[in-house]
Amino acid sequence: MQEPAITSELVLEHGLSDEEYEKICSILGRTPSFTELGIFSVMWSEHCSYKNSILQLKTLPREGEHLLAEAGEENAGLVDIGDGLAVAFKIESHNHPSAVEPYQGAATGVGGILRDIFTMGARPIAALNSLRFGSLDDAHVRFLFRGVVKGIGDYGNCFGVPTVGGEVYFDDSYSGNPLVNAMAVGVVKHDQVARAQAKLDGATVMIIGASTGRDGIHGATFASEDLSKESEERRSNVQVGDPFTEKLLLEATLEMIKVGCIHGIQDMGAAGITCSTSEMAGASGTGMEIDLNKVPLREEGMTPYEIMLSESQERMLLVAEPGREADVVAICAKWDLNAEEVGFVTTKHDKLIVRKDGRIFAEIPAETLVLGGGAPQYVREAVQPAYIEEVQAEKFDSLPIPENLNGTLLKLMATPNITSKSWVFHQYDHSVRTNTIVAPGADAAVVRIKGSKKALATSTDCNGRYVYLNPRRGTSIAVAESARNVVCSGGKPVGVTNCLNFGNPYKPEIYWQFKEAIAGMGEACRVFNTPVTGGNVSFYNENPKGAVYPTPTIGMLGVLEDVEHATTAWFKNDSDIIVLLGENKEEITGSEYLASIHGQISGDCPSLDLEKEKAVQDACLEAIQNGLVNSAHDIADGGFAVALAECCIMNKNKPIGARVS
Amino acid sequence: MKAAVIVFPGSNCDHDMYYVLKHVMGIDTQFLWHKDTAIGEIDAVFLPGGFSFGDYLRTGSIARFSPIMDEVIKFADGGGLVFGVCNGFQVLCEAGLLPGVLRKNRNLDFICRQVTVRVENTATRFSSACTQGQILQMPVAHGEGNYYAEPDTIRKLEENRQVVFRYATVEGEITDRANINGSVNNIAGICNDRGNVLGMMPHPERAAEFQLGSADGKFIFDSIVNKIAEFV
Amino acid sequence: MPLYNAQVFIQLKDGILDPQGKAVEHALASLKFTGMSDVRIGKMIELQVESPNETQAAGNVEQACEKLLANPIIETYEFKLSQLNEAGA
Amino acid sequence: MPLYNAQVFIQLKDGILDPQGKAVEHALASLKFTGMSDVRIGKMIELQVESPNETQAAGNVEQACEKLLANPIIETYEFKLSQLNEAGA
Repeated sequence: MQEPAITSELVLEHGLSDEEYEKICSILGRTPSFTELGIFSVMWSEHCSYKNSILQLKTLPREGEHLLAEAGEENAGLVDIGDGLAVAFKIESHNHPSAVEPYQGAATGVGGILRDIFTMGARPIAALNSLRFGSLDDAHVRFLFRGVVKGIGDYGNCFGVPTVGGEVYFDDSYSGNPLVNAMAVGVVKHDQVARAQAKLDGATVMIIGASTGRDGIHGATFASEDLSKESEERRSNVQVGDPFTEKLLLEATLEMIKVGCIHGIQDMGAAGITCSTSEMAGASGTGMEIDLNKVPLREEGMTPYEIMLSESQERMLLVAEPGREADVVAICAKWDLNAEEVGFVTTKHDKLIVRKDGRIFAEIPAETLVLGGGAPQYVREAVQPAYIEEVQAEKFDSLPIPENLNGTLLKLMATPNITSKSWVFHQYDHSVRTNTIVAPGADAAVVRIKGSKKALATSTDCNGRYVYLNPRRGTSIAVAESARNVVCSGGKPVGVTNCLNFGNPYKPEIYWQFKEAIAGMGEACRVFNTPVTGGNVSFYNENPKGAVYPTPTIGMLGVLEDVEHATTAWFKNDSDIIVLLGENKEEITGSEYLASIHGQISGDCPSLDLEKEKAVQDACLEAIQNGLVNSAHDIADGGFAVALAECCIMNKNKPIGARVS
Repeated sequence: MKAAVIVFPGSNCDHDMYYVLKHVMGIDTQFLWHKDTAIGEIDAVFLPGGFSFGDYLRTGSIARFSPIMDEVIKFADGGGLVFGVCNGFQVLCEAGLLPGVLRKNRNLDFICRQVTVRVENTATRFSSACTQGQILQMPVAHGEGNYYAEPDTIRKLEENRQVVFRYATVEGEITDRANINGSVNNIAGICNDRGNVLGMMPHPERAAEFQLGSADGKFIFDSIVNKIAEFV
Repeated sequence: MPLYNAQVFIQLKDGILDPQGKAVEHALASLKFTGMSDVRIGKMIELQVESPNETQAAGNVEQACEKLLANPIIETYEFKLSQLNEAGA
Repeated sequence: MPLYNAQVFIQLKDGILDPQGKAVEHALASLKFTGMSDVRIGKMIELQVESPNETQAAGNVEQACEKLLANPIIETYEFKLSQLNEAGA
């Protein structure tokens, strides 16, 4: 089989710069084969290498005494919550595939994040999703929105994980480039934690799960280019999710970990076999040799390039404990899954060697492919965009007060960003696994852990407008709000995962937004003592009109020492006293009120005193823990009036009035 | 009393059912794998909710051919108690142990929310601990719960009082608004003519503890335990 | 052994409500497709059948429909067979 | 105005994973239906089209498939038209 010759167009088409190509040649000591070019292009793509973001991400607080895994070291963050239990949690984006095929794009996003959790040995017990779309008046936005909600629901419901929370925002800025961020949370006993390692010389490498097809080839690089017309043509087969096979993969994986026949395991996400083999070997400083003839294929005539880059879903790469290969095959057979030996680990060299029909198609030092190893790392030029000064100068303090305040409040309550999203989350099964204590629609979701008195509170938050108007403080607010939501539900914030949705990093104004946002996130996380345990960066969220709002979605994990502390937001009893914690300032810049009533998205984002915010949150949590509180609600979009109204009407069976002066 | 919960590939409420039977009701409970070919010394078999075989082709259409189902049919014909919830109800219909079929919800979407059902017949092994007309709050979570059967089958079900639960308003009325998925006559749960097999779409195992928002589901599990005690 | 291609068409029995068909009909109207009515959604299952001859192939497909592919309570089925290759090709 | 009956057949493109087809194929094998392979599940949409002539009717159905009935990214479609009654009947 003859591979295409390497030409400069081919290199460019693979998204590699001239310097990067030269670096490849110096690593190999020769020009790369076509398959090797594909492997480097996918591993050094923005999506896998974080090349334009890792140096910034390293400035975030990533240690904490409860952390069992350094951020980025494993597939998901791992936090010790006592009782011999650890919680794995992570959030990831599937924005570009969802813009092309919303149903499958969103479904495979959920599938991917679930695999990141159970590859660590944790059983997923909660899923959330953070979605952003253009305006609902646009028919195409409605098409994307319906497809994404149905895709998330069908996948999560069939897999059997409760979808318990999240958020949906509509703003013209996201039209043409929706944001689909999926989060998952899982629980694992300390002695059942699995690692993505490949340390044992001669250990067998196996692929389990679905067969390999031409799904989503260029998927990884695909997410690293603007979503323009050319990328439309180059779109190859869309990735299709099979939640039924994923459920079998979950049960088989947990069973194998339990009986101890797995040395190391990693899910196949972006860049499929390439990423899992190189990351497992690269992280362990070993080599890996695989034979593509043994990979179960779904289509005929697949080339080594296609097999290595395929993003077929529901597959895992594992290294069996020596001598336990038959156990792996037996357990997979019970669950009707492929389990094929495809190669072995070696400590004699540190290369990833890929063979097909007895011929070597790739021989690359594994470590040079991976993040933290040879993958490039850049700091890009950052320039403050001109709009920042203009918007932050506007005060709007002479705006007329609307005469009909009730009418204004009702109008605000009806805006898509504030109105109840029950018509969305009623399509998600949020009570499967019978752990859901606080269901969707609250500040944060609370799920109990059977066998322990503790419970978990989770929330995803980000106001893209605030971050657009003031990237640093806007991002601090996102962290503060997520922590506040967890606290209002009775949980103590313990860790953050983030999904950083930004435009093209090669544009200095975008990179400035990114740098400022990371700085703001670090400041807030240090004050709230919530280390960043990992997450995902999604650049190139642009559409022909320009970049979407910078949207660093925050996924916050909180722990309730006692599930009885679980608190909901709606008012409970007649003559209960309402207490406002913190100060209500007359700030309307950047608010939903300003946007939907006055049609202005401008002015600086609201002020934030991190120390004060921490004090307010600590006071609220302590009051809850001492049983002084019947309900607690955070004041966010729509401000004080909306927060009060929500507390009155959230409980549909028992709406209740309130009087404040 | 000994109970068994059947696990099909794709069942995802098997752990939930097991937890309620063993830890809430204190019943000696075990799992049965869909490929097993014997039920053993069991008093009551439970078919849990989920997406057996991905609900591909039709909900329950493939699970119904699992080896264990031949045994379940024999067990039911022998008078053993069989209880199917959600996907379990769909499998029982496909297997012919219960009449009718569960079709796509009227609004074509998956629905997960708290509903109220009214107890129509307390003279069954699944509702003896309830009172006539009692209102039970419990969640539904399904995409295909729209019960249908030919008119004369429906007439027989009504005449034999085999309709055990109906979707109702909080006040106990049977209205179209309360009909969450379009089922004929608001049917939420039926039993076979002999009264030893019951299928229902709402999830009593998700409403057996106040901590989850309602404990009404426990009336059904209490009924099952009381009736078994009488027999054993 | 000759190879046949079978196309199985599964439709709702007449008189059975078809909410999906109605929803599509509604959507077509809102997209200004005039004159389109009576929309009914069914399944088409395609498969290949290895069988000594066409009659046996048809018998097999019939059996598959009766046992698994169609639900007799609400669905009817029909199928078409076409030979794919010559015997033993 | 003449009335036509349209049968639209919608299938997944080649190479696109068909989990449902795979599951049915597996079920047929376990039910001892030997020799059945390459199972693919698709949709059949039947509708009636009022149109001055067959060409326009075909054009309308084609448009309906492109805009709504099929998802061009992962599905292909074909359709058959048959006239139901004489003009104005």
